[in-house]
Amino acid sequence: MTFFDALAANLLSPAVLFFVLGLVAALTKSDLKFPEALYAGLTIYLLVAIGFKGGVAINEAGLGKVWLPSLAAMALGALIPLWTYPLLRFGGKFAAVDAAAIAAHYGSVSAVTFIAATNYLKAVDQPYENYATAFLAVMESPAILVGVVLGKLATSKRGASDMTSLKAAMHEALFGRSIFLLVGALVVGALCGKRGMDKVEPFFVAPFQGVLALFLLEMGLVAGRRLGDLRKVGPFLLAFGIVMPLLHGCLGVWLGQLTGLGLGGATLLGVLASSASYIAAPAAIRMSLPDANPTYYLTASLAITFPFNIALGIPAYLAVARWLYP
Amino acid sequence: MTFFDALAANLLSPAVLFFVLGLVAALTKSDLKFPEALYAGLTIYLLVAIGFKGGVAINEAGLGKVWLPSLAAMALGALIPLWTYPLLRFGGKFAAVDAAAIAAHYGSVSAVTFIAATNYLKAVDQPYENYATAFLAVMESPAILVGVVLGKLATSKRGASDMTSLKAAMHEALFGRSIFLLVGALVVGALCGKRGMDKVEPFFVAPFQGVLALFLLEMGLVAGRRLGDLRKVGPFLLAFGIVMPLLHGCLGVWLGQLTGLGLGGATLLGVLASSASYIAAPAAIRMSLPDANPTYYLTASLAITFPFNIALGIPAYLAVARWLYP
Amino acid sequence: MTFFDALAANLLSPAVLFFVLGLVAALTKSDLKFPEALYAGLTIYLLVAIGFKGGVAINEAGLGKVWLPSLAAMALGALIPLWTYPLLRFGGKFAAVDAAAIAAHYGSVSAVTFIAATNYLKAVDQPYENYATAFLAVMESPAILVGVVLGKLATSKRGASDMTSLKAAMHEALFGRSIFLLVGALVVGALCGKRGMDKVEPFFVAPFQGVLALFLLEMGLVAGRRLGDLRKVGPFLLAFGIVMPLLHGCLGVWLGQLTGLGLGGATLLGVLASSASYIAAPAAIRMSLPDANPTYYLTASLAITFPFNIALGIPAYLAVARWLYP
Amino acid sequence: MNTHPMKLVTIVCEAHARDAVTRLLREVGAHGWTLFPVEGDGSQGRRLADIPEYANIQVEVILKPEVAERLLERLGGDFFPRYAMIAFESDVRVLRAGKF
Amino acid sequence: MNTHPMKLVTIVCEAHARDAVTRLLREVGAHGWTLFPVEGDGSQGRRLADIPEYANIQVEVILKPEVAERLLERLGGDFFPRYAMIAFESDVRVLRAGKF
Amino acid sequence: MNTHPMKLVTIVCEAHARDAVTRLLREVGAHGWTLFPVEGDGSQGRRLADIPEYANIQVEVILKPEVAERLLERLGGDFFPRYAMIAFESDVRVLRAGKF
Ligand SMILES: Nc1ncnc2c1ncn2[C@@H]1O[C@H](COP(=O)(O)O)[C@@H](O)[C@H]1O
Ligand SMILES: Nc1ncnc2c1ncn2[C@@H]1O[C@H](COP(=O)(O)O)[C@@H](O)[C@H]1O
Ligand SMILES: Nc1ncnc2c1ncn2[C@@H]1O[C@H](COP(=O)(O)O)[C@@H](O)[C@H]1O
Ligand code: NA
Ligand code: NA
Ligand code: NA
Repeated sequence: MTFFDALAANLLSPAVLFFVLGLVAALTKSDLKFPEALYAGLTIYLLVAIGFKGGVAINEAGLGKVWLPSLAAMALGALIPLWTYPLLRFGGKFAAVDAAAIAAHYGSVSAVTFIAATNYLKAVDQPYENYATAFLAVMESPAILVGVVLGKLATSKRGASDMTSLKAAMHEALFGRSIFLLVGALVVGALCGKRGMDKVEPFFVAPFQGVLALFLLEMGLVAGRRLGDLRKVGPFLLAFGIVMPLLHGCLGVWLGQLTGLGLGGATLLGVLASSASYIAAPAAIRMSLPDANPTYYLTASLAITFPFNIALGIPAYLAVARWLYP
Repeated sequence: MTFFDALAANLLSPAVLFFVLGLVAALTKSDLKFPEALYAGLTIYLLVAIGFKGGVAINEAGLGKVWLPSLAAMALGALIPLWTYPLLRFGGKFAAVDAAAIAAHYGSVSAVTFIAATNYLKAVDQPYENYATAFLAVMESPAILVGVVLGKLATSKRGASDMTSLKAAMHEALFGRSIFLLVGALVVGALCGKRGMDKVEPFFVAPFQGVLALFLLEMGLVAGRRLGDLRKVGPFLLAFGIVMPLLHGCLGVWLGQLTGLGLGGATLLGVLASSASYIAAPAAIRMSLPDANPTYYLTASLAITFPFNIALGIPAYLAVARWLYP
Repeated sequence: MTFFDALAANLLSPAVLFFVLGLVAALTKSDLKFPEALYAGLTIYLLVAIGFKGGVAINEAGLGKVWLPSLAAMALGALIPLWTYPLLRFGGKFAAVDAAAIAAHYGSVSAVTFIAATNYLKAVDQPYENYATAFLAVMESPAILVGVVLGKLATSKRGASDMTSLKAAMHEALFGRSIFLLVGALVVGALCGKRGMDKVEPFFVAPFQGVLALFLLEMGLVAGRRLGDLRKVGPFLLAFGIVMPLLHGCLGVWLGQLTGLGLGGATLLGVLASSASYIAAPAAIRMSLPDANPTYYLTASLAITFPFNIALGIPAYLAVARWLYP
Repeated sequence: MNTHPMKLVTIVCEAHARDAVTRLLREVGAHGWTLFPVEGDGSQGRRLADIPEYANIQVEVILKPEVAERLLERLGGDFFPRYAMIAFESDVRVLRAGKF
Repeated sequence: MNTHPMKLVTIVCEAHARDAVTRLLREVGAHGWTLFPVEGDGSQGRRLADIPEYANIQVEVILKPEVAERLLERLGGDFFPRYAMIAFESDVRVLRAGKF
Repeated sequence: MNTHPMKLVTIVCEAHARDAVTRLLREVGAHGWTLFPVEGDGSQGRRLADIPEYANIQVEVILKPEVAERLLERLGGDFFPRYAMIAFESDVRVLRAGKF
């Protein structure tokens, strides 16, 4: 399969087409809207399903195989802000607090992008390590903490209130809704193993791809509403939101190979590295770096990097992995 | 299978029985209630599923087969108000604006009735053209526009504000939530084809009938709450709400045969012609003919024609088709 | 399989582990929350599915087999308050109105506990009579009425307003949301029979265990928020909430054997007898015995008996049944 | 625009009281009401908006002053002892006084 | 704290009127609004909050007194004949008057 | 019926501020609060009620006048610079003054 076949397979998949449909709905100002409870229900389902499946996979593979690439994933997440911050600060001329906030978002990860990537790998019959969900779980928080610390150091009016807001960010990053569900379901899956999976498979596995397609329709709506802000963020951030994911994606794939992952697992680590958070990171940053401008970090992660990865990035990282692996 | 067997098969199906249960809940004033988000979730699911399935069917059958009956369906929808309006105006002595509003509802269609009919055909093993969803998609809007124009002409205080409200009705009829979802999913399905269907089948196809049963429970509740208004609408509208669907149903079946549809497809076209809108049309009419009394059009379409079709109409149109087809 | 194997099978099932995860979320004050519409949607699904399945089973088994154990179940529910009331009143030194309220909760039943038990029986390959759902349906109300009458007699300021509140409790107990759905779906299932089941099986049966697991996550959250009240209720109620279920469980199993149920059905009758209501009973009691303190009855049924049964009680009643049956 | 002084009575209470409250409103002579699903915290603890049966509602009703008086009377007498509830009154000016 | 007197206009209406109402708010010069999904009962019958298309909403908007006057004028003239709706005004004191 | 004058403070803000606001209410001495999920439009753009993390809330709290003063003080000083938010105060009369 050539890269263009792989790309076409992605662009013509129900998941991506429903995402585009959502974008269209937002751009044509249709009154289509998912109620909050439906959004919450879909999110809970997707996180629990992916977490549970990952846990069962860990149970079967054994922790021995999982710990090294997990550690690498965590390190990568924590390090990404260290070069994106100066790039934004001095290359992009962003205020320190904005640079730190954006850096935190790009070090952290997007669960939906990861889920869409597993979906894609399944569609092109590329096997992957199911326990890769563990990398998703450990990569969400570290970059947020690093980003917050960078932002605090830069604004440098440290004090008591600063420590509380750092603690709040830490609590949000470690115990927030999404990370809790993901890690919790992972542990439940690891405890249940295959026997538990047999019971819940018709709910958590069989309809998964369809639910994801429906959810991406909603995410298209959400991302589409941000497209209007593209004009406000300037060309630097636009380029940043496409080039950095590509670089981080390659870095992630390479690190995956280095730590012994197969072709599929390395692709997923690339996807994680390249993706930017738009749920967990904004929540934590809003609380601990309130002076950072949400238009920058939300538009970059939600309206640039997220659609780019869904449509083009994912097949690209797979192509990179295929090229790297003998 | 005789007509009475077919009728019994319908009346004892989970879908119809749950609809009746909803009616009972409304009549006994049980505190059973579906939250708005659940209603919205079920609607989104049903419209996307039926649209996607229809799109895949178009992809497989080719547009060549679909365009002629679709055009016929559109024409039928647009024409129905032209005879229902004078009938209501002069036969039923309704005010011009009320007659126009009711005519718009009966020219337009009810997606839930259509879905229940496909369900019924499957239950009695009657094959049908899956691309019939395209007729549903094109029949929703034309009658609404015709009805609004009729109402405006009749009230004849034309002017600038009139044009805006006509434009608002048009926008509502063409870009409203339900038509957008249906047409959007149809296009997505047509682009994906069979390969896309394979991925999402366990979510969009397998559980469909069960979801429909649950949704009809809610629709029974909604229709049941309107039953109290039956006294207010008078015997003419009561008869209208049963006789006209029967006539339109026969007309639709006959037109289906004329334009080359099979027995199942013709039945579905009959169902569409006979059904009356209670979501898209009320929304558009409320905005562009605000003087029309909702008690008339909602009670007729929701509390008379909808239950009649669900219980008796659908098997009747199939019987008509069986009688027409050699 | 020994009792300890059976216990382990329960404790390591997805359903119980997700329940524990919910408890953990509540105790660690995670911001995880199920929106009300999601809770309502899950409840409607579970009640309709279990009711429908039970109705189909009645259709197949015939009423002849069902009526005797159903009558026994009803009687047991009505009688339980007659000994729990004096025990709480004089043993536990509770105020009359509180004793009556708690007694009503323990005579009534918890649908979720019942559903979890059927789930468990399936997991350990223990067949059971599917029509046992009928016992669930008839056991919900009687104890509530007995409890309310006990409370009214004790407070003895009888009068007109008393009769209205008794009537309100009766209406709530007989036509409340949950009982209506359960009985309604039971009737629908009994009318449809096997043929109806075939159509909706992929929605109402296949994903059931997974949906239950997700729902128990939410119930863990709800129960967990009440754990803080354990300190307020005193050691007597704590012991009551564990010992009485065990006694009632044995009584239920024995009564099941007496009325001709198989091992599985008797276990389920035990589960019903042992379980305490936390939805229907609180609603009715709040209206008709408003002076009763919710902290007592809610904490006992929701934070003590419910988790106890989910984790330990269910396997224990099965063990009792295995010991009783030759 | 011509506006007319009326009273707005606001009631926040547990969802269990819903039917009793709306019945009372009809009894004292209200011509309508508006109801909000809410979350709350108060002397009887936190009320999250997750289980419908354990939830909280707010009811707002516009009334003529003398009817508002009667409503508050009844709330204070019959309802406060039974339900977790607060109630308060404020002054508003409505369009179309005839409706209320 | 320095507070500034403003008018709070509250509109309760059928959900169909939503776009028309928010457009009107912008036209008369409001800088923002807050919208609640509500249930209601009134002269045009009960409005449950289940089907979005048949539902009820409440819109609250804070305005300078002269803008509030203009809004009520328009509501009474153009909207009351068309939609199931009530509207009322009350006095509030805001922080940061510049926002409104 | 005996009613007692109190202040009703209303805060509309982004959902992210939720915990900070309820903590502040406790600190200044409120005995309860009521929270509404809302949609809104304002200087910081439209807030739809779809993603919980990007949503809007309204919090209403009844307070003694001096406590209300303290609350507004804190809101204006610490919160307005950090969060998308408006706040206003009005006069109400409550039943059972002891609760507030
Ligand atoms: N001071 C207050 N301000 C606003 N709402 C309150 C206040 N106190 C109580 N409430 C509301 O009234 C409900 C019942 O109050 P309580 O009976 O004190 O638990 C609470 O759940 C809150 O929604
Ligand atoms: N007296 C009232 N107090 C509070 N809300 C009202 C009142 N009358 C009407 N409403 C609200 O306004 C909506 C429309 O009123 P109506 O046009 O009378 O049906 C109702 O659904 C209620 O939500
Ligand atoms: N003039 C206004 N009237 C009513 N609500 C407003 C007004 N301005 C802002 N709001 C509410 O306050 C929130 C935050 O306002 P802002 O910081 O201006 O975006 C908005 O999302 C609205 O819900
Ligand atoms: Na990343
Ligand atoms: Na029609
Ligand atoms: Na019991």
